[in-house]
Order: sequence, then structure tokens, then C-alpha cells
Amino acid sequence: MEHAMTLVIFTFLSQMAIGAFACLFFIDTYKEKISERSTVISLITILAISAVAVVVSVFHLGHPFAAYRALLNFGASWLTREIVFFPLFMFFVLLYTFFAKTKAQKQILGWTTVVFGAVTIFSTAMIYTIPSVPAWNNGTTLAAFFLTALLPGPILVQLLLALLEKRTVNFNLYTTVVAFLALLLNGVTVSVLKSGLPAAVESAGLLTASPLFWIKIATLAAAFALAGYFLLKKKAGTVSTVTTLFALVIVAEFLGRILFYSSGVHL
Amino acid sequence: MAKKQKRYAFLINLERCIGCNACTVSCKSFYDLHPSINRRFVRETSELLTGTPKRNYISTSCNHCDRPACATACPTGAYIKLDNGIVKHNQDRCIGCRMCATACPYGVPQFDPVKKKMDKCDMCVDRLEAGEQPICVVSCPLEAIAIVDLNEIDESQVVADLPGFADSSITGSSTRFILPKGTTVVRGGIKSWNTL
Amino acid sequence: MKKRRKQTQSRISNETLRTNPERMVTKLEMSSNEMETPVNENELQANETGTAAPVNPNEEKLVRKMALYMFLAKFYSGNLLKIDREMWNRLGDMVREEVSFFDHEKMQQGSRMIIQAVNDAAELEFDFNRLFVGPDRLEAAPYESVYRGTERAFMQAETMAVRKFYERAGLSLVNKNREPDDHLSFELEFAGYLLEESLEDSVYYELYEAFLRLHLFQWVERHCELVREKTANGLITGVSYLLQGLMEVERKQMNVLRR
Amino acid sequence: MSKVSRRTFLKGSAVLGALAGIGGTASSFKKIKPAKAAGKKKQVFSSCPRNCYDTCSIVTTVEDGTIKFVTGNMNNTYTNGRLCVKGYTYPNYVYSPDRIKYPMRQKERGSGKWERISWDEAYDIIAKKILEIKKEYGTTLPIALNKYSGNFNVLNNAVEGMLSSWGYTTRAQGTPCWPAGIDSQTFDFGAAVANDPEVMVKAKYLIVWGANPAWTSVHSMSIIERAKENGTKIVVIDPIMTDTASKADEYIGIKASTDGALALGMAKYILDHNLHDMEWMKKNSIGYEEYLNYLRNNITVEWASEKTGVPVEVIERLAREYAAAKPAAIWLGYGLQRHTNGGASVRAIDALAAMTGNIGVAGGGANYAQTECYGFNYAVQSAGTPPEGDKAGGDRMLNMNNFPAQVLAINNDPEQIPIKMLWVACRNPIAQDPEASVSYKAFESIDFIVTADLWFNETVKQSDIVLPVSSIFETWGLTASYWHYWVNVNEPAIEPLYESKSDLEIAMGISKRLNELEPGSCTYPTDRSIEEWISNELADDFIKKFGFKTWRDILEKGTAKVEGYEAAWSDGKFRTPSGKYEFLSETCAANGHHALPVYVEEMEVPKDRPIRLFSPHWKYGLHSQFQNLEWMRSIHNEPFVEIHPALAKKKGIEDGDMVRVESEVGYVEVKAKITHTVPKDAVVIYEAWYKEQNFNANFLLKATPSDMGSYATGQAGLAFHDQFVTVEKI
Repeated sequence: MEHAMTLVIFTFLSQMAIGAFACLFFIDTYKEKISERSTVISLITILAISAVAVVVSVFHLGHPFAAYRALLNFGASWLTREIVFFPLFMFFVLLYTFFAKTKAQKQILGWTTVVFGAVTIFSTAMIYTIPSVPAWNNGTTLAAFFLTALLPGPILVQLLLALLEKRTVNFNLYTTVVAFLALLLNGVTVSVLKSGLPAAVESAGLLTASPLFWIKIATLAAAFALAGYFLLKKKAGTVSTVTTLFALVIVAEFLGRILFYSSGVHL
Repeated sequence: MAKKQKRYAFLINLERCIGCNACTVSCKSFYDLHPSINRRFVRETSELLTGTPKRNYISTSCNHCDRPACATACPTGAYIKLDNGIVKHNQDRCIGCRMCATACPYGVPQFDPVKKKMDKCDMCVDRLEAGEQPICVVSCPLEAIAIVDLNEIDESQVVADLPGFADSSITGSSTRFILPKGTTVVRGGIKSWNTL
Repeated sequence: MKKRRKQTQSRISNETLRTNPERMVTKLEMSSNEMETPVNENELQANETGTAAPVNPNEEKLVRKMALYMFLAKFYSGNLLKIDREMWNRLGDMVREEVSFFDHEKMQQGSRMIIQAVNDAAELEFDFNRLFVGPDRLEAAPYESVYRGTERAFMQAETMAVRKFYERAGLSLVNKNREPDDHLSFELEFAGYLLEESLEDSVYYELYEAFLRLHLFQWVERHCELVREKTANGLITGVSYLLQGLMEVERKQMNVLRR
Repeated sequence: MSKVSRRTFLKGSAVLGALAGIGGTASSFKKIKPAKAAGKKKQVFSSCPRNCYDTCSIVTTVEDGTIKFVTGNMNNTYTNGRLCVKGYTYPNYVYSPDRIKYPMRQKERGSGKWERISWDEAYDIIAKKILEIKKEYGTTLPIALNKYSGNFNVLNNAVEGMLSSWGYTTRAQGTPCWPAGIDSQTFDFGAAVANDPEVMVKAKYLIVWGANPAWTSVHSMSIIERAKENGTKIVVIDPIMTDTASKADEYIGIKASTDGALALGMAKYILDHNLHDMEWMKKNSIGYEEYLNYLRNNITVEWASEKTGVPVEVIERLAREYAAAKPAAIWLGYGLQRHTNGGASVRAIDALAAMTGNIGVAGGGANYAQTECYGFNYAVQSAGTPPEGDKAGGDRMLNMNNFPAQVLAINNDPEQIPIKMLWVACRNPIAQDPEASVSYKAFESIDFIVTADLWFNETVKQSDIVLPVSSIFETWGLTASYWHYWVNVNEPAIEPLYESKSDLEIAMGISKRLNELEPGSCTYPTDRSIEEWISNELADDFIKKFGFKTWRDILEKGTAKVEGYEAAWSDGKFRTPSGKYEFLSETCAANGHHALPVYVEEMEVPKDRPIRLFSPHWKYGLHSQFQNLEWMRSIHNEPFVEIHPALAKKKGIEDGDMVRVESEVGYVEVKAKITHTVPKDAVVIYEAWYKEQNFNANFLLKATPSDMGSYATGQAGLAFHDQFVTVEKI
């Protein structure tokens, strides 16, 4: 479990950071004007989260100081690709933070960063899309990993802006939709697993038997309800509602990731 | 004409295997492995493999697959598929990330808690090159393990799949099995049964 | 002083030892011609009248460490089991004297416990045997391989690595192959020997640091903690603090963190 | 820094000065030439001395004085260059941290307060105790020996010799394993002599009856596999679908303890259909008419079917096939005779083989065991003769299979000379004997207990002195099998670890001390080297038989085979009183049994404990050996009880549940393993000693004697498989 925990933390934090960057980039470049101070602080937060993710990930190696050797199999290994793309993502976040001044620069650097982030998430998902663990060997892995970017990521940005700018950007429609998709994915995953190989069926059993699974469903449902409520009320929400929302999705996605590893029954 | 390249593979004779684990222990001893590391695994397989219930075992090690999942998963390229069919793990390169263990459908690579690296069977490649048989082959008291050339054997006499053994087509497992023969079972009715 | 620091900081990596034993061996051969026991009484007496050179604090530290290594080695060899209370009192005072030099809490705690616990000397042998000797399964086996390779067997790779190290320093156990080379008392005695030799040849200091890093640091502290889990005997507990403290002092000096 | 000032420094250390005076100044190290450090590699022949059919000849690879690997000796065609799983663990066995390292004395039995003593002290304490007993009782009869099969190296018989050289003593006599069958074969043939097992390949038909060589004799199993591939039909008769049965062409799941009925039923069919070998019987046997009349008058196939649960048509077919195949072999295992009617069953099966003329035929036989190959001088044993003046006039024999109860009876009876001292060697009686609670009481009633062993175990725990014994790799040895016809030599591979000594060295050490204390008090020779003892063991005619010039010639191949046993009894010279095969044995009758191999009713199943318990041998251990080793534990470390799905269902037990198995004398709590391979009315727990687990199949065993054994082995055997239990889910 200790070993898997480092992977849980890495994948969760890295995906959240990628999602947060994408969100910040879109707001910054295409939607609303945010103060440079807020942008930089948010970007540094994203970098910090990414750095923590990297440090934690190294600890799951038997030989952390030989981690550089993990770059040697780019041609075949999705793990190598992940290890190449995530630092590239971080590097471009850094460039974006300090060197993107004009809108054109922001667009070029921002899009590059988003692409590297997306490729990172894709690579991570592909590491686990393997026949030896039937529960992972389908599209739900990719969907789950992208949802971790798309749900807690933007809400993190929303929270940061709420704290820094003392105003709440209205994400309610987006959050409601994505939370609904996240809820839906649970149902899809369970039904996919149940119709799969015996090991996948066993995974489905482990999943639904776990109290963590139901806590995850409950927190997602609460997030959906909260965002939906403000959507109907046409209100942006306060710092405390955004904080609540963030707490809910963090718990949901983190538990989801723990479950992902703990219910992955090997052939 | 050049001689065709050999494709080495393990051939396990289930009719002979008695599940004794002599292969596991002799290998552990010969290679001075950490006690938690087994390069061979002996498992019970279905009692009903041949119809009537009886004790059946499979002894497997690394299956030296045609499309090794370990090699694809490994970020350091520590696994190489040699021309002779053997999948060799280069421990000097290994960083102990354990992705190979996750990716292998057979759970073959194991984490050595002292070396903090992965460990697996290399079919005693050094011995093979020196013209000797692997340790498990020469140790098995029932001579149930053999090394064969997949180019030479009659595939109709062997199988690649068994209950309790992951689908060989996923990674192209090279291990082949000779199935056990059926045993005629006579079990008398026992009268005292109903009074238990 | 400066020169010494430079020497103490030079490191021999495991790699060097493995790949270049000849170099080490030649150096060792040039430096030591005859075998001496760490304490050679005849020589001591012969030099009784010799005047001491100005005391170099760094070398004083070496000698004091050496004294502690020898005390601990004797303890683990079982030689101190049969001594009487009075002797324990004297030893305890002497150990305290050596320890006071280091200003390290754990070591001082250890020496205090040894002095206070002389009453435990009566049960010392039984507890000592239960933990380290047998005949029942050892509760805190004092063998490196037990900590590094689980409780597999002696004389496997871990024990042989220690043997190789002794051999590189030109030593071999008198009881070779009758007792595992990686018994704590041998390893401690060896560390003490290297320290003594280093007074004359800095190569031995390099070996000493390498031995600590590659062997003693790898298991001794875990052993000490296990000992304290398994016994309430004050003497043994005191020794375990003393030993662990010594390791911590060494780590600090060599700047090696415990993993 | 000059040498002078350096030494002054050293002197300045009070601790170093003080320490120098304690325990000597000698260093644990010596200086070596670094160039010489590289280890030398060599291979020596060893021999596995365990209580096992296979008694393998081993090649041990030694590097720099330590064992690296063991494998089978190719020169021995039975061992065939391969070992069993237990044999491959030997490097782990020798270097286990759990080995006893030094002679030690326990302050109070069971207290765990051990003090290390020197060998001299140990010898002194023991010798003084012996002399004290001798002085008080005028005899050494209060000294008892409990030794058996932990090590069958012939030199270990020095323990018996050692006790004899003190005087007349009390002995645990007999054997738990095979005595009923040995008696049967002695009544029938005059001795137990089996065909060379390597000739089994010549059989056209092979019945493995109550044996599981796949677990207990893997090299024989290999021969059986070869026979099968040659076209031999393999039939296994056993209540359990063993691994051997799983490899057979046909498996007969017989009701336990009814093997005699099956043999008689088959014989009846053979007689009725005139398939028997009248010529052989007339020429080679006595009592065949009486036997055939017994079959005619008392046996029907239907009755046999009723008894055994084997359908009539199967019995008939088996009988037909067995009688028609020439030659046809039967391997009688030790399992089938561990019953209250076990000896009778073996006689019935012997008779079946004899009536079909399968005796004295290569590839035939009623093969149970052989005691022929023990062609040693037993010099180590006979070297000990009681000194003058022991008033007892003879040893006092107790039944090994009921030793604790008999010790208690003696010590509670003021009329008898009590047992004051016990010597335990090659054995762990507290763990391995039935009714452990009685063992504890018996031990309590004895003043002074010495145990010589390699391992700390329950018996050592209850001892006053423990002596560390060397492993096979640390001393000389000679072994012979009770199954195949090879003699193996065991050359020391390494130096003895710690302060361990062989039983023979201990015998000489004590003798020396006794004679120092009181000259003439012990007759055991102390002036011979171990190699001299070895040379004394191999008799001259034995050496000649192999064409050797000296005994050392055996070291060339490590092993030598006694030829001439392809077909035991082919000379027709049976060792019975009549010189013939005895269907009708007066000796048997004189020993309280039937003269004819008639059916003896099996033990009745108690109503309150209706489930039979089998506790056969375990594949990863041999009694209390091997399963405790780290390497074995990495493969398997969890005892289990095998239960048929039908019984499990009835009791609400699922695979992996913990269950309580309880007998009249004790209980164990153990994990259930559901399998179709055991009978519905029985459970199976394999006997083994697991390290640090409060589990032992023997907790459940009652010391119920088997019918025979006292004639040839001195004492009746144990009905290990007539044990009855209840099983409940916890």
C-alpha cells in the first residue's frame, strides 16, 4: 500500500496540476483579465504541486538516485514517455509564467504546455491500460485520469482566484457538467468491469464492496448538487462554497485513485 | 543455408510434475536468491483438469514471451528479448520501479527487498551458452522440465494454456505444457457417510 | 589537523574496492608487515617510559573510539558475561570516562545505564544468551546477514561481503568458516583494528569509513533498537544505547544519514 | 606520528587496559596474504542420512570453505543426479541461524535461562551424574536412551555404544514407522527383502499399495514414471488420492484399513478362475492348501467389495489383470500397516503375490523394505560393552511408541529402579510422539536430561543440558537405504560450525572424562580418529564385494551398489523356519496372531468421533525436519487440513476457514483446504514441525498400537491411521 500510495499521490497531483494550468491559461488568455500577481502566484502553486508530485514519484523507485535511467526506453515504454512529458509540461509552465508577455506568446507557450500536459495524462493512462490488469485495460482509465485533470484542476484555480482576487469566477455550469460526467463514469466503469474477464469482475466486486467507493460517489454527488444549486440560482458562490466544492472533489478523486490501485486485480 | 535461429522455451510435463518445488529451491540455492524471491512458481491447478478429480500442478518461471510486457513497461530498457527467445533482465540498469511486475500477466518479476531491484529467471542463459541445461531442468527429480526449440517441436502435442495460467496470446508466452493423462478413479460408496 | 580532516573526508566507494582491490592490497601490504593484536602488552611495557607526543585532539578521539569499539566487541563476544560486580563497576566508570569526551546524549545515557544496572549482571548471561546466542531462536541475532537478507542463512552473499572486506584489509577470522564473519563482535573488533592501524596509515582510515558505511551503518542501529524491544536488562540496554550513540556520532562526522 | 607516541596513546586508554585482561588478548583475526584470499572451489560426496527410502548420494560444492550448492550424485543410478526438494535446502539447513551453537545448561527446565558451558564442563557434569547414579543404584539402569531416526548415518549408532559402555541402561526400543509390516514379511519370507527398486521398470503391472512415493520417494516415482512410459499399468490403492495416485492409470479409493479384504477378494477370484501359480506354491511354500481352503470357505468377492467399498467388477478386473501380467509387482507402503490390523493386511497382500508366482521375479515381488544393505560392522555400537560389575545383567527395554507412559509407570512404582537420567539423540520425542501431555509428565519425573541436537525444539526446551551436533556436512558418515541397494559415503565438506560435534565424538569425549574421574568406568574407545571408525565399519568382505582394495576406494564415486537383488528370493531360500514361503506360519501363531493370512476386523469407528484422521508424511518435511527452514517457509508455511467438499458442506466449512480438529487426546486449530482428493469420511493433516507455530498433527494422536511389530523389531508399531476426530468450524 505504501508503494502504491506514492503512485496515487503522483498521478493525482500531476493530473490536477495539468488541469489547473489549462484552466488558468484559458481564463487568462481568452476570457477574463486576471491580475498578473494572481496569475503568477497561481502558476507557482501549480509548479509547486507538480514538483511535489515528482518528488513523491521518485520514492517509489528502489533506486531513486538512478531515476534518470527511466528516460532510456522512450521508444517502447509509456512510463518513459510520461517521465519525459511531465517535466516538459513543467518547463513550459515555467516559461509561460515568466516569459509570456504578449497574447501571442501566451497562446504559443500556453498551447504547447497544454499539449504536453495532455500527452502526459495520456501516457500515464497508457501505462495502466495493460492486459495483465483487465480492470484497467479499457477506456475508463483514460477517462478517469482526464477527469482528474478536468474536475479538481479548474476548481483549484477557482479557489486560488477567489482567495487572491477576492472574487469568484463563475464555473458552475462547467463544474456541474464535469461532476455529472465523473458520476456517470463510475457507473460506466462498474458495468464495463462486470462484463469483462473474471479478474475484472473481481475488481468490480472489490470496488463496490469498498466503503471508499460509496464515499467517493457521495462526495461527487454533493459536488454536483452544490454546483448545480448555484447554477440554478445563477450565483457565483462565495470563497467558502468554492472551498467546500474543492474539498469535495479532492476527496472524491483522491479516493477514486486509491480505489483504482487497490481494486486492480492482476490476471 | 544458414541454420534457423533457435527459439528456446520451457516445456513442462504435467504428467510428470508432482508439485514438489525442487525446481524452486534448487534455483534459489544455485543463484543465492533472497528467500522471498522465487524464480520458479509451483501452483496447484484445477483438480478437474482431466475430468476425474486429482492433484495437478503447474511449474512455471518467466515465460520468455514473444511480446514481453515487461520490456514495454520498463522505462529503463532493462529487458531485452534475445534472438534465442530468452527475455533477459539487466539488473544493472534496473531502478526498481516495479512497472514490469504490474505489466507482466504472469506476475513474474519480483522485487528484491535487499537489492531494491527486480529479479527474474533468465533461463540460465549462461549455462545454456556453455552447453549445460538450466538448474531447474537438471534438478527436477521427475525430469518434468525441459528446454525445447519452438521451431522444432510438434505443437499439436503440447498446449500453451491452462486453467490458472494467464492467456498465452496476450504476450506470446513461449512456455508449453504436456497435459496430464486421465486417471480412472474408483471410489467406493461409504456406508457410514450418512451418519456423520 | 587540517591534513587529517582532508584524509578523513576522502571516501573509498564500494566501486573502488570492488574494481581495484590490487591497488588497495598493495597499499595495505606496504603499510603493515606483521600481525599485532590491537593491544600488545609487551610493547606497552617497552614503551612505558617513552614520553607522549603532544596530544592531537583528533587522534585522541580515534583512540577513545577505539576503546569503545573494543569494549563493545568484547561485550558481544561474550567475554564480559562472567566478570564480577566490582569489575563491572570499574569498567562502567572507564566507559563513562571515554564517553564523556563525545558529548552525545545517547552514549551518555548508555554509560549511565551500564553503571546503574550492575545489579542486572546476575541475569546478564541468561538475557544475553536469549538474545544473541541460543539455544532457542535468537531474539536479536547479532549477525549482519539477518538484518540484510532476512533470516535466511549465514555464509551467503551478505556474510561473504564482510569476509571479502576483512580480506582486503589483509585479515581473516581465526575461526573462519566455523563462525559467520558477520557477527557483531567481529565487525566491531575489525572497526577498532582499522582505527588503530589508521594512526599510522591513512589508508586504513579510508577503509574504516568504508566499512562503517557499507556494513555497520547498514544494520547496527536496527539491531540496537530490536535489542531494546526484546529485553529490559539494564546492562544490555545500556550497551545498546552506547553502540547506537557511537554509530550516530560516526554518522555525524562522516555526514551519512540513516535511511 | 611515531610508533612510540601511538602506543602511549593506547596505553592512555583505561578501558583498553582493563579489557586486555578479560577473556585473553588474542585477536579474533589473523593476518593473511591478501593474494591468497580468493576462495578455492571443490566438490565432495555427501550422503543424506534422513529416514527416507531414497537415501541420496549428494555432490556438495564448496567454495572458500562454505557450501554453495548441493545436487545429486550421477554415479548413483538411483539418485540419478537429482535430489528432492528437502535435499536442495541443505545449504539453508547447515547455515540456519537457528542452529544450536554451543553446549549449554539450562538453569531450570523450560525457563529459557541458558548458560553457555564449555565441552569440558559439559562432559564433566554428565560424567559425574553417571557416576553418581552408578554409585547410588549399583547399575546404570536409571539412565535411559531415547534415540531414533533423525540421522541414520551408521556412525550415529555410537550413541547406543556409548550408553552400553557405561553399563546396562534403559532403552526406547522399536520403531514407530513400519514394525507391523516388518513382522508380517518376517513371518512370510523370514525377512523383509525387496527387489531392487530400479528393476520396477521391468514390471508389466505395478500396484502401489498405501505408499506415496511422489512425496516420500521421488526417485522411485521417477522410476514409476519411466515404467509407465514403457507401458506398465500403474494402479494405486489408497484411501487418499495422493500425488502418486494422480499419476496412476487407475486409482482405487479403498476404505481405510480394509486392504487385507481386497487382497483376499482378489486372491479368491484368482483361485476361482484358476489363475494362480500352483507350481510355484508347491515348490516354494508351505501351508498353501490351508490358505486356499481359507479362501474357498471364508472369502467371497462380494464380501470383499462390501468391506472395501470397491465394486465387485473392479476387484475382479484387478485380480484378472494382476494375475495375467507377468511379471506384476506390488509395492506395499508403510501407510497400510499403520492400523490395528495392519500386519494382517500385509500378510494377505504377500500371499496374493506369492500365489501368483510373483516372488523371486525381477519386476515382481511384494516389495515392502529391505534390511539387507546394512552391511556394516556396527563397530561404533559394538565398541561399547558394559563394564564389569553392573548388577542389572541386561538392558531394560521400553516401547518407543509408548515411552512416556512406561517411564511414568516405572517412576511411580517404588519397586522398580527409577529412571533418573535421559539421553535424547536424533529425535524430538515431545513433538513427534503421540500424547505430548504424557511426554511432559514423563520428562518431569526424570532428574537429569541431556539432548544432543542441531535445533532448538520442544525436547531441548525440557532438557538440562543441550549439546550442539554437527550436520552431515561437517563429519564423516556412511549410509545405506532400507529400499535401494546403494551404500553412500559422506565426506566432511566443511569444518564443523561453532562448537558442534558428531554423536561419535561426544561418545568418545564422555568416555574420556569418565575414565579420568574413575578409571575403568567406561569402555568406549577414545583413541580412534573418525576415519578409523569409518574404516572399521566397512567389513573386509564388504570391501571385497565391491572390488575395493581399501575402504577409501568408495570415495572415488561416493557410492557403491550391492548387486544381486534384482529379484529377491529368486534362489528360493527363504529364511523362515521351514525354509519356504509360509502361507501358514507357526511363528506368527506363536506370537499371538493367526497362522494364516486371514482377515482381521478393522477398528470400529467411535460414534462420537466419526471422522477418520490421516496424518501422512508431508512433502516439504520429514517428521520435524526441513519444514522449519527459511527456504521451505518461502514456499509454504501454513499447515492445513484437507476436507472433502461434501463433508465441508455438511459442516458449513469453506475453503480457507479455520477449523478445530479434536481427538480424544487433544486438538489443533488449522486452516481448511477443500479438495476432492480425500475421502468423504476422513480428513488429512500432514505431519510436520512448523517453526514457531503451535501446531502439530501429533497433538491429536493416541498411542494405539498396531497388531504386529514386537517379533522382529521388539515392540508393536503405532496405528497412526486409526485415529478419529471431530471437525468443526471455529
